[in-house]
Amino acid sequence: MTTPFLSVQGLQAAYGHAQVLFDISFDVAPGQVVTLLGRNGMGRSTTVKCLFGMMASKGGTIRVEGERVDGQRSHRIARRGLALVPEGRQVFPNLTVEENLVATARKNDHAQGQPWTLERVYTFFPRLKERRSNLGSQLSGGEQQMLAIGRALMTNPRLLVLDEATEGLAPLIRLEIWNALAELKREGLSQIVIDKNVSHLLGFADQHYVIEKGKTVWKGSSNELRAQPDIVHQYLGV
Amino acid sequence: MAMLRTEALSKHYGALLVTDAVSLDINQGELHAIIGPNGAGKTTLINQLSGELASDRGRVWFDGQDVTALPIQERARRGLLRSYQITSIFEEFSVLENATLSALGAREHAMRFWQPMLANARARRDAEEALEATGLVQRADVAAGDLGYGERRQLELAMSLAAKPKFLLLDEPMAGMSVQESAAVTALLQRLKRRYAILLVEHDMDAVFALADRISVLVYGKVIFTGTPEEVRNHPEVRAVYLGDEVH
Amino acid sequence: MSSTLVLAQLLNGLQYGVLLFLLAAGLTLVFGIMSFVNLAHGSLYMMGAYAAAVAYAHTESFGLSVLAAMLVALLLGLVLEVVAVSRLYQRDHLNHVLATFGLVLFFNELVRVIWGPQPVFVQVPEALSGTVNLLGFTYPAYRFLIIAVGLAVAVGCWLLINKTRMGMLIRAGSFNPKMVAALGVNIQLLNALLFAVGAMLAGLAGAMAGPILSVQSGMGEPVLITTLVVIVIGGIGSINGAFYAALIVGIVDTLGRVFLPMWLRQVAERSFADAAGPALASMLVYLLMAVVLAWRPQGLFPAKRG
Amino acid sequence: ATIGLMAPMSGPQAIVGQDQADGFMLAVEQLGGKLGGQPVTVLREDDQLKPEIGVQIVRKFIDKDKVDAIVGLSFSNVLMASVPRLAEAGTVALATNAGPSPLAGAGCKPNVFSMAWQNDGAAEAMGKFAQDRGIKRVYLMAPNYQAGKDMLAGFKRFYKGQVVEEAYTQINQPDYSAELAQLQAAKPEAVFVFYPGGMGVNFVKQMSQAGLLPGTPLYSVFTVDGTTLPSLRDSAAGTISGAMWDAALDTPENKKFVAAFETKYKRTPSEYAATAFDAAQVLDVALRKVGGNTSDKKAFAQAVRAAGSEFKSVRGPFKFNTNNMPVQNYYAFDAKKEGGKLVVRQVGTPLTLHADAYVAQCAPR
Amino acid sequence: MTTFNPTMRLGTLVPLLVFAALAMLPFVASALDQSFYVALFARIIIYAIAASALNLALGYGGLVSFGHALFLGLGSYAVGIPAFHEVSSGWVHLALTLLACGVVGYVTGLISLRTSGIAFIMITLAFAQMGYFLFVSLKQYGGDDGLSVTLTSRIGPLDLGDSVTVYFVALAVLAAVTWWLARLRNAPFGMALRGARQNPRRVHAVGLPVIRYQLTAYVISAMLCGLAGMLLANLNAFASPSTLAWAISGELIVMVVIGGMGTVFGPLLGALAFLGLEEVIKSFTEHWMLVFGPLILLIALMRNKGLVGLLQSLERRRPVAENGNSPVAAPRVRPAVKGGL
Ligand SMILES: Nc1ncnc2c1ncn2[C@@H]1O[C@H](COP(=O)(O)OP(=O)(O)OP(=O)(O)O)[C@@H](O)[C@H]1O
Ligand SMILES: Nc1ncnc2c1ncn2[C@@H]1O[C@H](COP(=O)(O)OP(=O)(O)OP(=O)(O)O)[C@@H](O)[C@H]1O
Ligand SMILES: [Mg+2]
Ligand SMILES: [Mg+2]
Repeated sequence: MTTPFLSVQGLQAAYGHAQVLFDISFDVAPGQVVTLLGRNGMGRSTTVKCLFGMMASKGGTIRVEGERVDGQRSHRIARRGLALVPEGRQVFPNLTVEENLVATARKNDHAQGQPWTLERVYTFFPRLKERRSNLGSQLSGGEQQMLAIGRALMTNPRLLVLDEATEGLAPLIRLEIWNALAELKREGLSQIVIDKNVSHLLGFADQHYVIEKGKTVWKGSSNELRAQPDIVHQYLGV
Repeated sequence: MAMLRTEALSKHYGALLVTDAVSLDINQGELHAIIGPNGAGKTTLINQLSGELASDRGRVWFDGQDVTALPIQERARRGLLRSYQITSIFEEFSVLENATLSALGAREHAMRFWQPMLANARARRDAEEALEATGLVQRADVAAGDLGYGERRQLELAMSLAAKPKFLLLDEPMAGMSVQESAAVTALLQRLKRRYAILLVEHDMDAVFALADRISVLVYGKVIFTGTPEEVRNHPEVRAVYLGDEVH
Repeated sequence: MSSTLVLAQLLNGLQYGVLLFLLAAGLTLVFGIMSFVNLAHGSLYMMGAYAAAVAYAHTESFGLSVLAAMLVALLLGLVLEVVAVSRLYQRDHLNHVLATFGLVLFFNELVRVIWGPQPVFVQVPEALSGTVNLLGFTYPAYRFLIIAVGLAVAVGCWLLINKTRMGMLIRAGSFNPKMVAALGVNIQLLNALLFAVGAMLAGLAGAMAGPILSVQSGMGEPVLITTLVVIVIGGIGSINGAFYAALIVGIVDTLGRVFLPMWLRQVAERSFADAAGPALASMLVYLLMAVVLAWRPQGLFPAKRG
Repeated sequence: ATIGLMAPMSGPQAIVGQDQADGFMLAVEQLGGKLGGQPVTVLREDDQLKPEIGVQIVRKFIDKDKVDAIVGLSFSNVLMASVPRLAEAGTVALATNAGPSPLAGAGCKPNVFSMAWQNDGAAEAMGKFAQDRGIKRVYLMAPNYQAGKDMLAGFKRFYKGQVVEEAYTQINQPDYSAELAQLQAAKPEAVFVFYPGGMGVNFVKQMSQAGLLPGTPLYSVFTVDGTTLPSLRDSAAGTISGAMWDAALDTPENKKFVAAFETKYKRTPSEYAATAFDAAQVLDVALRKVGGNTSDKKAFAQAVRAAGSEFKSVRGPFKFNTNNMPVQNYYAFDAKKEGGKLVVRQVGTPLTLHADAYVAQCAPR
Repeated sequence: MTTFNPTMRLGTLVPLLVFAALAMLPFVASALDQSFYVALFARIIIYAIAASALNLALGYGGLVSFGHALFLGLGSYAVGIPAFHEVSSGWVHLALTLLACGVVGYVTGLISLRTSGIAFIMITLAFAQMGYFLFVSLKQYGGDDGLSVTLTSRIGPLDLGDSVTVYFVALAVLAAVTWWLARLRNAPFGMALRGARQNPRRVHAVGLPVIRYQLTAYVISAMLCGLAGMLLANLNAFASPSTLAWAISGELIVMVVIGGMGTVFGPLLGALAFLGLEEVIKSFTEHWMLVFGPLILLIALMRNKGLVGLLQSLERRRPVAENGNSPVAAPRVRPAVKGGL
């Protein structure tokens, strides 16, 4: 097996004195789509924050293409090809839609597939094109989510991390997002997806990790997960 | 008699007509869902109903009275409460304090300068009931700012419930909740349903179809259809603009 | 009252406005885009003026002295940013006020220790020491240089904020720096650069003001307040707003100073007019601000962008 | 003996405090570190030009340090705020920078002296001087506060010609171009202003840059002096200042004082240094009179009053009036460019042994 | 509340000890024949009252008033002007103070509260500056030179002309204000006000008219600040326009922030630290600002919220979340301050 693009081992983290991550370990191979599953408050978003250096980890290692990145500053990590669609969208409220998209846009020679441009994002989300000169704060919830995804794609990433990927999106758009993510996967883009819609994730993700109280407690492929409904029930409550 | 009635409500931002002559009738004890594509104007409509946003045209009747001109706090006092799509809580306060302030504000004033708020037995009981209902009791003493994302959504709902409303405007209460928590909220709403009239905006179709008595479909400001879940599910235009083939 | 005198006073108002804008420009950058309240802007202005004075005395070249002032202020800005300011962006404005208030005290005393409490001497550049006759009034030629520099700065700042990606990124960063960084931008570096540019503009203003104003410890504070007034009237973060507001404040203040006491003398008793006229004139700018804000809380020309 | 010295040591007027402290210490040093034959401790305090801080310091001097006398006392506002406490305690106080009219008149106090001037004195001298020079049309300007109004009133008390305009400007106004345009339009024969400190630097610089100096003579008080000349330099050419002292004053005592000050501090002293220098000398004589014993505060105050006529002032003749204000000469000094250098010269003595206008209102005690 | 409780938090204990020490101070000072300290600390206590008043608007309500010196000044002149006209009744002074500050606070508050953020800071500054220029130009009342208060306030048997009397009156006022603010913090009004700072939209949605609460807080704050001004004029026997200068407003803010915004004891500790440090450093060097300035900067840079926050963090508390109920709890997140953003 080749070295994974991203490898997380024994990650620990805390808010102040309250430790919330105890032992998180997972790998993302190039081109692979990985999900982090779990109920609310189990530490998935915290893991993402550590990944992007937005929060200091207390222990464990994070490697991108074999090189340690934990402890590095956010922008350095991002420049290795990681892009984030954060929980709660966090679009820039004081920038217009178009400025949100171009402000952090970046070319990336290592990225697979067709490069992302303003035009391509607008074809992907026509709604954004209509609202291009509106401020981020003036968008509807769903439009903000589209903008957050578009903004991440504009950095031409090699690994896209989506926290609550389809939150607040209408079913039809949700479907389009799933199709788009599948398309991106075909182009070879690695992804980490966090979403409550397990049935859809089963459809296109390669590996699943279940996180419970700050620990990875289960890992397996979609088929393995389907074969073990008790896991789904025990940890995800479905 | 309709608990909440709107007549040709409209709102525009510049050239963009966000809600366009929306007329609704929601009865006592009914759970009425509004669905529609992103940016259709659902949140805007809720803002108009709650009084946060002044309408350009149209009227709103609540509980038999014309409330079109009343500000948000007046509507809240009459029992028209809302929750926010983007979580809006008091981060410095404990969970219990959040709920208690909400319980207090809706029914009384807060021009009291001496006794602690939590000593208000009535408000506190209402708050605790709401926390119970939303499953936040164990977290009552935690600062709201320390809550995880999903728990914040729960608190958002608890604050509306604590106010003992007659009518609830819920803007995507399940967004960001895991499947388990969503199911819990669905069950909760199921229980609340007959007690309050509820207007629910939600993209989680499982919840909407399980809960709604009637559904209105809002597309770019216009209500294109209102009907029972069954009718909506099979409406070809609704499928085309909103549902896709997700729901079979 | 002759009409030429009115015209002359309008010109005076304009020119005072441009001088105010020169100061407001750097403050708007830092305040409007980075959302950092920098009371020490006045101190950077003072340091610029002193640097220019020292450089002028040594090199006898006005151009070099301006350059020196800008350089000194730029470096000082960088140091301040790295040592203190960068740790404060994410805190609320009060902490900014507190920290920079401390810096103001420090710099005022520092200047006094180094150069003494006396105002220092700065001369007008030889080539511009003459006067220009306009409408029968003699104007110092140097003032026209101030106007030219002010206009150039206005154009430059407008381009920087509205037309460059740096402007966008910094605006985004003022709200959510973590997110900007997570998208691969070294926001710390950008912030430091912008803060330093703001400081440099303060230095430039100090160097330009040196020859006409008294260069001494504490010279920054009175102007700082007027400058804040300008920014708020104009609409925070809007460089156009700052420009128009500077001109408005300049003209209102100038005309008020001159004509208000005169007008009062015509409608009221002389002794009352003599007491109330100047008092009212000194309140005028604040009155203007209060009226503007009560009427338009976001200022006259708010930045379109949040 | 213990002396409390309070002056603005920080803020825009710090130079005034600095000069007072230096002038006082120079005298103490020349007296061998002693006053009235007693080793002296001088406690320096910065009032920041804030009345409230001033009162606190005065309290501290009186209650905690139990000083024998207080000198300095800052500007009129700080002095006036301190007067109630000073009167209550009876401690001798020598103001070296102010002599506000209430203190000269009905509000005079037996233990509070001005070693400097009654505030109007210099302006009265300029009014007299302008009158004597036969100037017909004068344009008056001052900042809009009490001292400014007093100065213009003082000028008008002795000037009988036409006052073209009496313009008041804002305190700490930086830019005067509008006022200068008005001034130019009025075409006066001369201008009289009172702009202390940085305001003076701004005003004189801008007037000079507008080409109005030296063409239109500028009469002024507390505007072009030892504190501002170093930063004005050539811009001051064409100004005439009224004062009870200037470094250019040609008396043997003064020559000695200026030389000593320049040697020690490497700068030219201002009138504030001179008054403080004199204050130390008065205290020296007075302390000697009471044999170093200041416990009888009334007696010590009387000794100070008497000492005023005995010591040798650097400003020429001096004595205290019944209201404890100085009776002294006021001179006119002229700044001109000669051979590429600015030269200040005494050009007249408009008022000799001048007593202020308020002394009659001071009830004799 | 004053009984010693071994589990009492440091953040509460230290201020209570400070109070106790302040109550003893005049006795000690007179025993040591150092009555000057009474006046010095009286001034500190008066500033602590003003800072506490500001804290109500600023710390609880998030209303960054850069113009509270206006009320300090109004209070001073409410003593000075009647005294000038030979009215020495303390009741008249008090009534005048409360009336003037109440009315001016109401009117300026009504206008100022239309704005928010920096605009609020600046418009309050504008009103204070107007007040400053007004009093400077009141020639009859001393103008720029200020006004000596020859007749100090007499309230019943108390004559505030005596510094020990002023001291104890001020201390009593401070204690009462502090106690009330401690109660208020968790009372419905305090909660609504603090809620409005964090999330005004939600307070509205909950059914409470935000502006009414903010305006009430602003007016009460103005009146309390006026009370401090009244005491100050008595202590100094002087009323001066310099009390209205913008720097004084700034210093009040600094005191509140140094002490710990929105905390109960913060203003007291802040006033003590600010004025006390100033005195101490000044006694070492004339260039005290060279030390004092960076010190303020350092305090601003410290992560924890002011001195109260520092005391709290000294306790190495258990890793439980702050439940916001303790009277000294400091806010933990960047608040959306009116005037803060
Ligand atoms: N800013 C914070 N301060 C303190 N505690 C926090 C903070 N954010 C999250 N937590 C706590 O950390 C734990 C993990 O939170 P995290 O956001 O990582 O969960 P999650 O798995 O993403 O769940 P969710 O579905 O709710 O987003 C939760 O128990 C939460 O209470
Ligand atoms: N202040 C504003 N200025 C301009 N346009 C606005 C403003 N607020 C909202 N809009 C626009 O109005 C439209 C309706 O927004 P609204 O938030 O009501 O949508 P929604 O139906 O709630 O969508 P979602 O399901 O995505 O939350 C959107 O296109 C949005 O961009
Ligand atoms: Mg999460
Ligand atoms: Mg919405």
